[in-house]
Parts: sequence; C-alpha cells; structure tokens
Amino acid sequence: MSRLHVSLPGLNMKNPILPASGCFGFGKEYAKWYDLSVLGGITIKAATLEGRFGNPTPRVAETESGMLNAIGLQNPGVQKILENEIPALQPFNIPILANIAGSTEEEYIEVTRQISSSPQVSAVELNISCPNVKEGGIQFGTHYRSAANLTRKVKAVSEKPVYVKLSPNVSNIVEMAQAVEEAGADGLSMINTLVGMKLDWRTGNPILGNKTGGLSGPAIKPVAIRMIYEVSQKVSLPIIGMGGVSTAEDVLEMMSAGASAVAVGTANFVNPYVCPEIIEQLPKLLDEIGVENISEMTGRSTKQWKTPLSSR
Amino acid sequence: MSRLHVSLPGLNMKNPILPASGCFGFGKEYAKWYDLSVLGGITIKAATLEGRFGNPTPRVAETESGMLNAIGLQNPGVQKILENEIPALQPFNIPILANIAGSTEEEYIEVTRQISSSPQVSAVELNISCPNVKEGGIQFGTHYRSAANLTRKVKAVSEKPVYVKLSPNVSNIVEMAQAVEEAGADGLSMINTLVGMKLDWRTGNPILGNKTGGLSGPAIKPVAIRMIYEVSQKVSLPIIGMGGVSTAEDVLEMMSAGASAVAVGTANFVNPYVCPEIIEQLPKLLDEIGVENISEMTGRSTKQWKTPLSSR
Amino acid sequence: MKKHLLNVTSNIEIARNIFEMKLTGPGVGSMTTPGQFLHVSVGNHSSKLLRRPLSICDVDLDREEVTLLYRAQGEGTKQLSQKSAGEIVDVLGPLGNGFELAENDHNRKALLIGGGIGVPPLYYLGKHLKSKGIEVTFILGYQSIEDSFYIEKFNEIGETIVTTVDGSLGIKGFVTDAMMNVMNDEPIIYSVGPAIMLKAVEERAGGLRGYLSLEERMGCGIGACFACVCPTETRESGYVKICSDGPVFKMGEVVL
Amino acid sequence: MKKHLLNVTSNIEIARNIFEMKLTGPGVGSMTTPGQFLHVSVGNHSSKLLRRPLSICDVDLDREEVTLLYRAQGEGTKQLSQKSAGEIVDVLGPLGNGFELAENDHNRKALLIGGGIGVPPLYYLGKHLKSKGIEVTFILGYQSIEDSFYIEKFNEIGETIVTTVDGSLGIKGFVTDAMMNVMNDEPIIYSVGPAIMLKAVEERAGGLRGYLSLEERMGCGIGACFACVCPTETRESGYVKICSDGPVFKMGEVVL
Ligand SMILES: Cc1cc2nc3c(=O)[nH]c(=O)nc-3n(C[C@H](O)[C@H](O)[C@H](O)COP(=O)(O)OP(=O)(O)OC[C@H]3O[C@@H](n4cnc5c(N)ncnc54)[C@H](O)[C@@H]3O)c2cc1C
Ligand SMILES: Cc1cc2nc3c(=O)[nH]c(=O)nc-3n(C[C@H](O)[C@H](O)[C@H](O)COP(=O)(O)OP(=O)(O)OC[C@H]3O[C@@H](n4cnc5c(N)ncnc54)[C@H](O)[C@@H]3O)c2cc1C
Ligand SMILES: Cc1cc2nc3c(=O)[nH]c(=O)nc-3n(C[C@H](O)[C@H](O)[C@H](O)COP(=O)(O)O)c2cc1C
Ligand SMILES: Cc1cc2nc3c(=O)[nH]c(=O)nc-3n(C[C@H](O)[C@H](O)[C@H](O)COP(=O)(O)O)c2cc1C
Ligand code: FES
Ligand code: FES
Repeated sequence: MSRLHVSLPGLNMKNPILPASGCFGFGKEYAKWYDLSVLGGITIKAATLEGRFGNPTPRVAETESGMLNAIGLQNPGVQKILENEIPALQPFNIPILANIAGSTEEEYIEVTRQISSSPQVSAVELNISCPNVKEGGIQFGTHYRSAANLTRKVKAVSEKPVYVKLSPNVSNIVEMAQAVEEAGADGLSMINTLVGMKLDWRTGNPILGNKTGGLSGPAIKPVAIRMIYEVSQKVSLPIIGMGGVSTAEDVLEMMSAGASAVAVGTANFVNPYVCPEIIEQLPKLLDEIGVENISEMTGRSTKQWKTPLSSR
Repeated sequence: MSRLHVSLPGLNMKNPILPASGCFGFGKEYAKWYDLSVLGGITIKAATLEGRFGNPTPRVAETESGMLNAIGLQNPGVQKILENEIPALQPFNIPILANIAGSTEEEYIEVTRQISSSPQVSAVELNISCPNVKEGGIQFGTHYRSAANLTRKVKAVSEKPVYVKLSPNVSNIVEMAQAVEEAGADGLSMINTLVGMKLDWRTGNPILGNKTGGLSGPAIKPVAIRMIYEVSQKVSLPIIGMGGVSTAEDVLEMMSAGASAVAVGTANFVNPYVCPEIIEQLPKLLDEIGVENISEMTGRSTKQWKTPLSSR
Repeated sequence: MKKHLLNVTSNIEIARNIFEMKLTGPGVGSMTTPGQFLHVSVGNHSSKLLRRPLSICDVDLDREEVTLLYRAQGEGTKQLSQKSAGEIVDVLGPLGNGFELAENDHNRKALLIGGGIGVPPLYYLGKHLKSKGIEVTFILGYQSIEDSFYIEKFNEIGETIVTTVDGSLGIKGFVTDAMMNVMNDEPIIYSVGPAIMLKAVEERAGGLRGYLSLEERMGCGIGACFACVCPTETRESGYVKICSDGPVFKMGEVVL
Repeated sequence: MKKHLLNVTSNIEIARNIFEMKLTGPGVGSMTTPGQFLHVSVGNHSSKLLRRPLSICDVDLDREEVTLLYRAQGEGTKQLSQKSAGEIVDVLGPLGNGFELAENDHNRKALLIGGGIGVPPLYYLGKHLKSKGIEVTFILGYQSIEDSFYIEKFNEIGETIVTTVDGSLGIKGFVTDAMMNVMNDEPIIYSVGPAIMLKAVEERAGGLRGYLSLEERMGCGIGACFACVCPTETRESGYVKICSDGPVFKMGEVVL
C-alpha cells in the first residue's frame, strides 16, 4: 500500500487528490493533458435529470485570488452522462464520484437512482449547495431540515455511498453537517462556493450574465479550513475537503484541519497539471515533516488541541 | 457643495471615504502620516464598557489577497476613550462613527449611552458581528431576533443615529437587514469579516492564538458586493459599505452595488496613505464616466436593472 | 496542447495601450494554424488567477518565435505589459480550432475583416492565405488613428482598407461601412472582433460564405468548465464551446 | 515615518536562504537609529498583502544606502528574494524605537547577543556603540555553519563568539551557552532573537541591565491595529505594542 493511500466510503484512493466537480468536465479534456490514472479519483460535473443549457454568458469573472462562476449546472442530463461520459473514464480505473443536482427532491432521487446503479460510479456527491440556479441547489443547502430530508431520501435509493456537499453560505455549518450525518450521509464534501458578485465600475452592471456567482479559489481557503476544522470535531463522517487548494502544502493544511481527501477545483484552470504536480510533491513534504502515511495527517490539528473547539 | 459630498444620518461627509473600525485605531497613529481632516469621517475602534486586553498573539495571519485577524476587541474601555481618544480628534473636524461592542445587551446599552452623549460623536456603529470574542459579538449578529432586540434597546438610549454592522457569516443577510431596519436602525454597515482559519502545514497548528479569525481584504470583496447589492434592494436604510476596498474603482463598484459611503480597512496596512489617495482619485474616475456627483453612484446597478433581484 | 514556458524577446507599446510581445521557446513549433490562441498567465505570485486568451498574431518557425498583440486594458493585460525581455511567460496552447480552408475555397479571393483587438489573428491568417496564392483584402477598424497599428505590415500582404470611428484615419465609420465596395468578387469572408461587429458583418455579407472568430470570457480554455458557451441551432446539444469547438465558426453556425 | 520607494542596488544570497539586500533612495537619510525596522512590501499586483518587518542592518548615509538581511523562508520573503537591481521596493520607515543609550551606559562594555535572523540589527548597533568608544562583544547563534553569515564583518567591530546548534562552527549549543565567560565586566546586554531565546538570555543575565528587541506578527506596523501586543507589568495599560512602543524594550519591562 502506498503512503499516499486513503480510504473513504466507496472511494479507495491511491492518493487523496481528486478534481472538484464542475472544474474538470467529465475528464476527457484533461485526459489530453495527462494520464488521469495518476489521480486518486475524479468528481464529475453535476448531473441533472434532463439536459440543461445553464446561465447566460459571461459565466466567469475574475476576483482577487479567486473567481466567480455562474455556469448554472449545464450538463447533457443523466442518461447521456451514463451513456457517453462515464464509460470513457473506464480505462483510467479510478474511483468516480458523481455529483448530483436537481430542482426538486424527486429529481435528485431519480438522478441518484440512475447514476448510482452504474457499476463504474463509486459514490455520489449530493450538490445541495449550487448558488447559481434558481431552484434546488442552495435552497436545500441552507435549511438543515430540507437538507436532512433530501439526504434521507437519496440514501434510500442510492446503491453507493452518499457524500453531501455543503454550502459555506450558512450561519452554522456544524448544524448542517450534523443534520445530514443524522440523516445517514456517508461523508461530507465541503466547501462549495461562497455567493459573490462583481460589478463593472464604469457601467455599474454585473459582469456575470447571472449577476451573482460562486466565489472559488485561494481567496476562500481560510473559510474552507475553518469550516472543515469545526465540522470535523463534531461529526464522525469523513470529509472531502476543497476550497482554494492549489499546492501540496494546501492539501496538508486541509487534511490537518480534518479532511480525509482533498478536491482541487479552480487551480486546474491556472495550471492544468496541478493535480499530478501536487501528487508528486506530497511525498516530499511528508518526508520533510517526518510523516510516513498521509492518512495520519487527517485532523492532526484538532488531535493536537485535544479538546474540541466548542468546549474551549 | 463638493461633488464628493455624501450625507447619511448623523454623518455629513465631504467625501464617502472613512477608515473601517479596528484598522485605524483612534486615528492618532495615522495622523502622523497625513492630515485626517481630508477624510469623509472616521470609524474608531470598538469600545466596550471595561478595558479589554484581547486575544493571545499571534493575532494576524496572511492569506491569499486577504488576512485573518483575531485582535479580540482590545480597547481601553469607553471611559478612557471618551477622555483620551475622542478629544484628540477634535482638530480634524470630521464626523466620528463610534463602534460599540459588548458581551451582554446591558453592556452594549451602557456603552452606547455613554459614547453617544459625547458631542463629538456623530453616530454609533453597533458591532454585532465580531467573530473573535466568545461572548456577544457574532452571536447577536447571526440570529435575527437577538439582533433586532439589541438594536431596539440601543436605539432607545442612543442620542445619535445607530448603524448596525452586519456579519456576512449568515445564511440570509437580507433577513438580518430587514430585522434591524424594523427594529429602528438608522443605517447599516456591511460587511464585517468572514470567519476563517489558517494552519501551519508543518505542525498542523493554527497560526492565530485564537485559532480562528476574521477574514478581510480584497479576497472578500465579491461577498461584500453581493450582500450590499441584495440588501440595498430590500431595505431603505443607507449602507456604509466595506470589505476589501483598496482602490477608487472599488469604491465606485461598491457604491454602484448600493453603498452610500465606503469604509476602508485592511488596505490601510498595505498603504497608510490609501484613504487620501482614493479621495484624490475619485473625481478623475467620475470624470471618466461622466458623473457629476458621487452620490448618484449609489445603487446605480440595481437602478439599471430596475426590478429587484429577488423577483427575477 | 501543452503548457509552455516561453521567453520574452520583446514587449513594446506599438500604439496607444497596444503591445506587441514576442515570445520564444520550443513550444512555438506547434503554433502553425492561424486563428488559434494561447491562454496566457499574466503573473506568478499574483492575485490574478485566470489566464488571458490571446490570438496568435504571427509565428516565425525558424526563430521559434510567436508574436502576440494585445491591448493593455484591464489589470491582467497591464501586468503582462510590464514583462521585459528575458522574463518567462507561461502559456497554454495552441488552443482551439483555427481558420481552415475548405477545398473549394482555394480559388476564391478572401476578405479579412477585423475590429480593434480582433485584428491580430488576421495577420497570420493573411500570410497563410497569400502563401496559398489567394488574393487577400483587409478591412481593419479602429477607434482612431492613435489606436491603429500594423497597417504597414498588413499592406505588405494585401490591400488594406482602414476605418476609424472618429474619421482620423481612412474611412470614417465601422468596418461594415467599407465592405460593400469589396464584395463584388464574392470573396470568402474571415472576421474577428466583438460579437456586435460579427453580427453586422454577417448581415452585410448577405449569402457569402465565411468564418467568424468569437470572443467570450473563459475559465479553463480547454473545454472543461463550460464558461464560454454560445448557442447554436446547428448542433443537437444546442451550444458550442468557444474555446474548444471554436473560436472559429462557419458563418451562420452559431447564434450571435 | 514615511513611505519610501527605494531602489534595489543589490540582492544576493550570502548564506543558505539568507539574502543581503541593499536599497537606495532619499528616505535612507532618516534611518539613523539601530534597532528600528522597515515595513517592507513584498510585491505589487501580488496576493501577499501584509508587509514584512525587517530590521535595519546597516546604513551608509553617504551613499544613501540601507542594508537588510533576511531569510527567505515564507512566500513573502521568497518573493522579495526575486527582486533584482533596479527594481523598486516599497517600505515604511524607519519604524519603532531603536536601541538607545542611557547616560550611565557610556562607560560600560556591551555584549550583543543575536540568534539566527535576529543577528542583522546588531551589526548597525555594534557600529554605533563602537563609534561611541564602547567595547563590543558579539555572541551570534546559528543553526549550523551553512546558516551563518556576516561573521567576518562582525569581527571587524569587536570580538565575535559564534555558536551553532549542530557544532559545525564555534561553540556547539545556544547563545546562552557562551554567555557566562563574557559577563565578568558586567556589560550592558543587547539581544535580538525569538522570544524563547530572549527569555533565556534574560534569565542568564542575572541582574545585568540590558535591552531586548522583540518579534511578533504585525498588521499595520505603526501602532494602530493592536496585532503585536505583548503583556507588561510595568505599564498601567498592561500591554505594549511591539511595533510602536518597541521593538526594543528594557530587560524586565515586558513579560516574555
Ligand atoms: C479567442 C480569443 C482571442 C483573443 N485574442 C486577443 C488578442 O489577440 N489581443 C487582445 O488584445 N485581446 C484578445 N482577446 C481578448 C482578450 O482575451 C481580453 O482583452 C483580455 O482577456 C482582457 O484581460 P484584461 O486583463 O485586460 O482585463 P480584466 O478585466 O482584468 O479581465 C478579467 C477577466 O475577464 C476576461 N476578459 C475581459 N475582457 C475579455 C474579452 N474581451 N474577451 C475574453 N475575456 C475577457 C479576462 O480574460 C479575465 O479572465 C481575445 C479573446 C478571445 C476569447
Ligand atoms: C521588528 C522585527 C524585525 C525583524 N527583522 C528581521 C530581519 O532583519 N531579518 C529577517 O530575516 N527577519 C526579521 N524579522 C522576522 C521577519 O519579519 C519574518 O521572518 C518575515 O516577516 C516572514 O515573512 P515570510 O514571507 O518569510 O513568511 P510568511 O509565512 O509568508 O509570512 C506570513 C505573515 O506572517 C508574518 N511572519 C511570519 N513569521 C514572522 C516572524 N518571525 N516575525 C514577524 N512576522 C512574521 C509575516 O510578516 C507575514 O505577515 C523581524 C521581525 C520583526 C517583528
Ligand atoms: C467553474 C466551476 C464550476 C463548478 N461546478 C460545480 C458543480 O457542477 N457541482 C458542484 O458541486 N460544485 C461545482 N463547483 C464548485 C467546486 O466543485 C468547488 O466546490 C469550489 O469551486 C471550491 O473549490 P476550488 O476553490 O478549488 O475551486 C464549480 C466550481 C467552478 C469554479
Ligand atoms: C485588524 C482588524 C481589526 C478589526 N477590528 C474591528 C472592530 O473592532 N470592530 C468592527 O466592527 N470591525 C472590526 N474589523 C472589521 C473591519 O472594520 C471591516 O469590517 C473588515 O475588515 C472588512 O473590511 P476590509 O476588507 O476593508 O478590511 C477589524 C478588521 C481588522 C482587519
Ligand atoms: S473556457 Fe472552459 S469550456 Fe471554454
Ligand atoms: S502591528 Fe499594528 S499595532 Fe503593531
């Protein structure tokens, strides 16, 4: 077993690195840049029941050390994904985490039913935190009762472990995490984007066609670290951490905060080779701090401080 | 009347720029760098009833395009502020916005009573959003009923207009804003910092003595713009905007989103002259876009889009 | 499709805010199709994350040198304009599908229409077409004489008609105002510029065949993020991705 | 207290990850007190916002040149180490209160103790003390020989005792291990280094008088943000601000 190996429900990963949903399409574009089989896994773009065209352009805007996106869950629909996209990933032989979205509970349930039955899909990631669609998405992700209900129903039909992807746009992330844990989630993914906006100062108009968008990139890493740190002390679910990770150091910081695996989003746009480069760098950093297996890193910070944050 | 003039309850400002609370002390340090009378106003550091020592060091950490702080409301207490600090600002003849904090409702009320009775204080800013203290602060700022109650009580004793400083760490900023509007607030200040954290990847330990801290700087500007944009469409209170502003362009962007005045925090650390430099730059930018008076900028974006966001 | 670290050989302002940057490195050898672009990183240690798509304006294969022309307008391109000879620029590319010639295009004349910062790729395209024996005419539209650039160089390839919005150079007006007189031979039209100009060109072109190169804000630049879509009625999916399906499309292929 | 744009005249690695940067400009004329620091901006267009406090290591008033010595360890100082001659560095300063000599210190010997990157300000201080006729002895502590720097230059000012943690140069151990032998003349002690070292020096100094220069993470660097406080029992407020009340304090003045 390699020293980078990590194991999460449904995800047996040779290293803790996987691209984040929506930042890597269904893999085929980046497969032209490098051999995807080096990855610990892959999170594919959100699937909805029917194909969606998404939001008007412009769909991205640049911010300081971050970016806004309002893609709007554009995707060809679950059926086409199962027919065309997922099979193309077969040769790489890596765990697939399938991101699921919908406008209604029924849609989420149906998409989960279909996609989780694919033998190629290792786990599903319930996206209840997309800030860029009018219905569904974030509205499930900011009310903990809706989130728990949805989790329960999706769990009931899913043939694979279910990770719930949490929104950072909440007053109390721990409450959300506990609610979905109780509802039967197998793991958490956190964080999705913060809702943000940029205006053109000359015209006063929003840059994005959708006006608001999701803020990602290094700018949000401190928020991600804090939320993962807090949640990891209060729930016992494994966490796939994400939010602004772009270096191997970031990965170890996030694992120290409590993540068991780490997803890389925006950084792929900065450097298409970022994932393999991080994976190559990790053993060197572990050597530097004298850690044998990367799985020991998870929650190192809270272990060190022993008492949970909230009781201090 | 100058083209940069803006007028808000209690704050008659010759330009819309004032330093943000906690980033400018009580003014005397920056007074060594430039003549503070060029400012539109000044927000002074949070006052509590008794003096406070604050949090253990380190109290600041750097993040990408941002910083974390966990000062912990260190201040000499309201009495000493009234005796030593506020009088020193007399010569500059600019409006003073006094930031108020406390652990209990009673403390907020008493501090307001005392500080608002100073003839030098133009308005008070109710800090219900400090993420760095265990009691009070953010706990008032994330529950809208507590926020409304506190606002009502503070309003009852305040001799000056009351601005409520909102926390961005909430699921629904509009709900918070509406609650304090209904409770009688005269204006809003937004946003305070996002709760964040940074770990040393080598040791796994938090950098900050307080472990978590407040994220400020350009990294958070998109969140500030979005919240100001949304809130300005749903409440009729004037907004003092802040969060990541460091250029004159940022000021116009934030005013377009809905702010009537703009506070500058973290940018003072980057460049102590940032406020006077922005003030000097503003007329040039207004010329560039053919706007005569800066007050016309406020809410330009939402005016343009006419219908409020939520009904689209 | 590769990431290259290219060396700046020169980076000079050739007109108001317009910079000509020459870059060299082994990667240049693959940049042989006009209309393709490079996705350019504007700074390291920088707060600007997103790459800037810039068209290939010229390539000198012998010297392994690629030329980019860009307007320093926003923060990113301003940073790029600060780079001096010897510094490194990190680019992805060549990306996208460039201009291609259908078999039956070879005997026809070509009319190349570019507005503002849409002009650069037409230079490399013009050279290619000329080398295939095609007679090339350019219509280049600028805001004013101060914003104009490369006119001499275009003139070396073919007849070059200039329009300026303020009339300070050439015909006063837009590129479309200059089109009528040069469409008699039913040239193939190649056009690059803002969507609004492309739309006008398409309309003015009547039934003529041609190619348009589109612009849109991009994330990945390689087809993975769906930032740069454009609606189309000619494909089942209902959209194209400008970065990977384009940036060049046949006239009429996409909904402008 | 001013903001200065200084010109890099040189910036070279003088030991493993240790850089000597020389900066020139009119602002240098005000940098005359040893122990003061500059608050240095590490990059423009950069995602690193906070300035880095770096001690004044030497000043040449004739050449209007200030020398900084710094360890490139984190991202910011690494960026700084990339600057080359001719580039601009934006600094605030001189900031803080440096080392001062009380009247009755003038007849005494001085023992200057620095650990690692606390060494630089002792150079300028040593020069000042020597010019006042005070006999100076240095104890400089490094990790190992590869991390050591400026020893020759210190030797020109006064006797210089070196300690290294791994024993690769001088005495094996910490600076405190070298103190005993040089305290007979009851020198005034000046010490700069991490808090843990300063604490040990203070203890080892027994009742001797002296000055300590403290380090803490800073925001503003000018006393406005309360980032850099240190507890004290000697002031009513209960704290001092290292950036503006310090960084130099009398031994015993603050709680380490
Ligand atoms: C295929 C293609 C080829 C191009 N070729 C050229 C060229 O050869 N020369 C040239 O000067 N310009 C060209 N452009 C436009 C160029 O990409 C933008 O002018 C540039 O990205 C603006 O960056 P900035 O730093 O000046 O602006 P900023 O406002 O700082 O940019 C912020 C973000 O918005 C994006 N953006 C802003 N304006 C545009 C735009 N018009 N098109 C696409 N993205 C934009 C930027 O890429 C960046 O992600 C091309 C665009 C595309 C899509
Ligand atoms: C008064 C004073 C004088 C100093 N003089 C020198 C000197 O002459 N030479 C030298 O090499 N170092 C000196 N230091 C320490 C120096 O400031 C830090 O090593 C440097 O700030 C680290 O920045 P970085 O980019 O390497 O690290 P990063 O980890 O990127 O820094 C992140 C943030 O933490 C701060 N920080 C990190 N470590 C320290 C530290 N040890 N002390 C203060 N802030 C820190 C940085 O300033 C920055 O704000 C001095 C510190 C102080 C307070
Ligand atoms: C362009 C883009 C598209 C995204 N699409 C999705 C999506 O379809 N489903 C989802 O759960 N998250 C989506 N996200 C969020 C990312 O998966 C990730 O949670 C977030 O970007 C934070 O990570 P980062 O800072 O590394 O990008 C998207 C992010 C970006 C930038
Ligand atoms: C060091 C520091 C101290 C602060 N102290 C206070 C405070 O005492 N009271 C308060 O209401 N806000 C405080 N804030 C928040 C700022 O006033 C401001 O709301 C926030 O930093 C966002 O603005 P910026 O990005 O321009 O810094 C503090 C911020 C910083 C960085
Ligand atoms: S920019 Fe990402 S798909 Fe075109
Ligand atoms: S760094 Fe701001 S008070 Fe010292």
